[in-house]
Amino acid sequence: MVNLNVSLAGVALKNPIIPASGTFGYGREYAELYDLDILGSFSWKGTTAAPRSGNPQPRIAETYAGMLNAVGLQNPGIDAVIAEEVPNIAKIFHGPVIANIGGFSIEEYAENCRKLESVEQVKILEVNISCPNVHAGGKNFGCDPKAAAEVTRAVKAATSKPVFMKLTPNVTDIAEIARACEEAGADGLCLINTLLGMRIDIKTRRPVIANRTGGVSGGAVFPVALRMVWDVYEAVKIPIIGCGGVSSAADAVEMMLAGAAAVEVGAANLKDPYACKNIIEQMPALCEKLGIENISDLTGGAHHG
Amino acid sequence: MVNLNVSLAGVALKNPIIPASGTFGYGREYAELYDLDILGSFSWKGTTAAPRSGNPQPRIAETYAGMLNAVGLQNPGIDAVIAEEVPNIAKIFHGPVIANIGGFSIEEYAENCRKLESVEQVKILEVNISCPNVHAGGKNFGCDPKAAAEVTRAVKAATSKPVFMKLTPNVTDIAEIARACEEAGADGLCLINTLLGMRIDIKTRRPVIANRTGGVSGGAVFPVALRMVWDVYEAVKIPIIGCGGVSSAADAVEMMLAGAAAVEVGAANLKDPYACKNIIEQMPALCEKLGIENISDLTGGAHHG
Amino acid sequence: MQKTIFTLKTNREIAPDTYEMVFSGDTSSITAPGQFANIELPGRFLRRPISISHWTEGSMTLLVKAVGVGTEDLTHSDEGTAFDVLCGLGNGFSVDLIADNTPILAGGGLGAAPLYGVAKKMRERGMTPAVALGFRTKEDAVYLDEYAALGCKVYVATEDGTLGTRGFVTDIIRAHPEFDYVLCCGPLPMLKAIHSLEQLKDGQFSFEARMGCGFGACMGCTVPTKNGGKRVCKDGPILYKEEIVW
Amino acid sequence: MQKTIFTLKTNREIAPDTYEMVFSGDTSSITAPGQFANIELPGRFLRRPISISHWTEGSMTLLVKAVGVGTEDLTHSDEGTAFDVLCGLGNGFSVDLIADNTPILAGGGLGAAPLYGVAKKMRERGMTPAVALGFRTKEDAVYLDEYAALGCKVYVATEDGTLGTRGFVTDIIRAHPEFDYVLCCGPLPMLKAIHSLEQLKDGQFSFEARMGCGFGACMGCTVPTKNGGKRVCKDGPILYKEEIVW
Repeated sequence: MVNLNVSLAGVALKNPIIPASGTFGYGREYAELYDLDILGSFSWKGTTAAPRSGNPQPRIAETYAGMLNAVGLQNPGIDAVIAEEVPNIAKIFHGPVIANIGGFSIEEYAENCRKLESVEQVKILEVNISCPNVHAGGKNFGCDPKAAAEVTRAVKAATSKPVFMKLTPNVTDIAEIARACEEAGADGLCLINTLLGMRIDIKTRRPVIANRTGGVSGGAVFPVALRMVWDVYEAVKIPIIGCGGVSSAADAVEMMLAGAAAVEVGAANLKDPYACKNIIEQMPALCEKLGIENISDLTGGAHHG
Repeated sequence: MVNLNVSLAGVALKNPIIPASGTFGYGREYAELYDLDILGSFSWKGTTAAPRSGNPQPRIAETYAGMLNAVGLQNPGIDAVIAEEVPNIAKIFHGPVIANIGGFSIEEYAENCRKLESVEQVKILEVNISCPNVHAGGKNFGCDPKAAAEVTRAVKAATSKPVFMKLTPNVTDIAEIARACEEAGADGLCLINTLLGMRIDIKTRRPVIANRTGGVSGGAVFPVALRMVWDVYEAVKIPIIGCGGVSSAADAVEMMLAGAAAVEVGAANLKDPYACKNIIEQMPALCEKLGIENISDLTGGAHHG
Repeated sequence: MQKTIFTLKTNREIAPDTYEMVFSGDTSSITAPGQFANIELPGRFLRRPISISHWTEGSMTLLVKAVGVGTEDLTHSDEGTAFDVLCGLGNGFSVDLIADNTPILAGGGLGAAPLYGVAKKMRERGMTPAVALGFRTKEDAVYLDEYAALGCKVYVATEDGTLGTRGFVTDIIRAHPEFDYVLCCGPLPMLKAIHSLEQLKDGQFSFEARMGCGFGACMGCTVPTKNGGKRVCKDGPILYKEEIVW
Repeated sequence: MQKTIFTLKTNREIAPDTYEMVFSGDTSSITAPGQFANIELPGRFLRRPISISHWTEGSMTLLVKAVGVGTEDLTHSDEGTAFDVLCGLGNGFSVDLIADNTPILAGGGLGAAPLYGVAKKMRERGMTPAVALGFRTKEDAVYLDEYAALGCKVYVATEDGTLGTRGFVTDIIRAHPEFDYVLCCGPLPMLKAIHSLEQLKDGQFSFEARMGCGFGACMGCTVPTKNGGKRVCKDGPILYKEEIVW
């Protein structure tokens, strides 16, 4: 009997499999397909202070073993989410919810987190710092250790919930950003966000995506995500949620061996809406085959020995 | 009748298709399979001052839509290449050769280029700055604009041949590195080198690659390479050789529309040794279908209009 | 929505690069004409959303034009090939809502496909569908015989006049002021032109978009409407005249 | 080397997870036993290098064990499936070089496969091959009947003693001091153990490595030897006793 329980900064998860933010909405669509209570958690769609209508069409393009997206943080805004989505989540999922938070200023990040303080189901705040800082010429918070640390400090001061900073892979040294977040008080990290990419339509000779660039996700990014999780695991002590191209139970195990305490599954949900369900159902057999009694023992397993 | 001619810093190529360094050796293996004179050029294996035996086994791993390699710059050294490979290249390829040069110090880069000054067939020097600087704690030259510029200046002072700096994608802002190289006198740029990645064997719980990390190549990296070529095209005036995951004639056209004057084909050669031959043979029909008379008109075509 | 396996039974080229593909499988998830199937293709990451033309209990017919790498793979598949399909996606056309109106079904190119499913539903209710079909040229015309056999009143327009009236479906609709309601599917310019016809009180418009998932999760296909952003895959593909913004 | 299409004719499980796969196709590029075929698999980037057991003008036989995702795909392929194959890769065993010696063919596990091709060549030259085959246990044993039918002198060892002598192929060789030359294929520890046997003047050792290309271009499989780095795919897979470094 394999024990799939894991813990993220004191939050107990029945298993390490978590649908990644932006691929699972607020759970409604998947709740029509399967019982969400099999999930360790789920990370809701990146939510900002004001409602956002997102980017113009097209927002999606295909790549080799992956996809590009430029949805542009479309979301109803934190107040509407608390008023309309949170009560519905209470009906469809009874485990710990990860609230993914976006922002365009340090104040906005803090305010969004403050508003979630009283929301019981939200057990972890996942702060997406792959957003442009409107007060710094649109420079991405996640590309600068100082800015990343500032956001971390501001958010920590605004909430009592565990704070996980979600890091962008589009940097020279992700371990440096990770250390800055840890020193600023982050309770954990989530990586990687999408790789910046683009496609061009050779007939129209224009970028396929209206926003020109988008984020690459899917299996294509898996080896890059794995390398970054490894590097960050070596650099910090706080728990890591591994994310990026995980498509199978074996991928999830590999991600944990690299240093992840839990694993987010993203684009795979879009290709197969049952991806997380399948991974969770296949995990016990795979663990037995690999001689694993407690899945949490896998975390960082490739570093020691 | 489609005109496939392109020019790289004054060097005329009969077509824009170039096998990428590290996937074509010094031409010997492919010369057994097809007439290399159909190629626009070829970029020989990264060559250093001293012979290098490279990394321990294993050096190769598979990824989704790509592969990891950590060959470790195995090469016979510049003197042996000039003595043994150059005369053989004269027999198997009569077009302009791109000499890919590695180095672990600024002096080594300069010296390697100096030694090639008198080698007639070598028309372009491709300087791989994704190497650790032994005089700077192994920090990668290509990750620091100052170091990249220093190498560029040193190499330019040592040769009269056009110098193309080959950039690593593992940076926060590749355009900044590109500008630094241009200001230091580079005649052109080649991008991208491989994305840093890794894989772990879930049975042995150890990294698959003995070197732990390796470079990801193949279709998986194509959208990232395309985005970086676009960004660099916007940042500099010098010609760009686009490289990264190109596997078809359509991919090559897409890379040129993003800003590439010529295109290197890498991992695709390893999967199909005839990849470059097929792309070159399919290119005229594709260009006609797209209404292209001069393929060089494609360069940067997605930026204007 | 249902995730299920469909097997390609017959694959017939009915116009240049245009194929009528009949699949056998469980169609119980299809509840209305105008819904679509999202088909997984070997070696491609994204599924390909294809509008369902018509269906029976055990079979589903799609009209597919090879316009890109994915649809080329699909249309060149051998009979007997099994596909992983998300079926019965989207809201589909509502036949109930046309009751008190004089409707015309207006299709451009392969827009003829889902409207055929609408026509079948209308016949089952004893209505005689009027159908306006527009094509670039005569050889692109599809399903004319099928609509006729169903007992529809069919008007045809081609841009080059090689078949029916020279012009567009909008010309046909304008020529028949009695039509005050439209159910349409086709290229965006055609939908826009139809939307601007003053004789139409209301109508149902089928939209296309690049989709990430096809079942409403990724927001990849959201378009603005007067009632806020709507997901073409889940809130659509059918949008209603009064809510559409161009 | 030749890039060509091979079609799976028969696929037979001859031991747990171990399949004898017979392909039809142009084998003209195969020049020696011990060469390998590099097989492209749908949805996998890297080809899978598989040692050729034996071949005729129009057919090639491989023994394949399902040990990873690629070999699982391959061994579960249906008869009639076509594969893109780079064939006739590597140097292969040299039967000429054994002329003046008393050779033994030593195989561990599926190492029995390429040595069967060697045995066939030796028989063609009127020699009677002596073959030592080692397996983990009885049920893993393959090709014993085939070697016997060929008229070979076959010695078998199993680690658990369920078949033949309990132990390893090295025990068999030691028990027969007359053997002064070896052609061997099997896991690295076995090759290493054989290499250390003093009774052997010389020998040919077949190596494995993770390969990028399989035809000598990428240097992915280079191993150090006394004569410098050698590419297992192109300079090997057969290395000679005196050049090998462990």
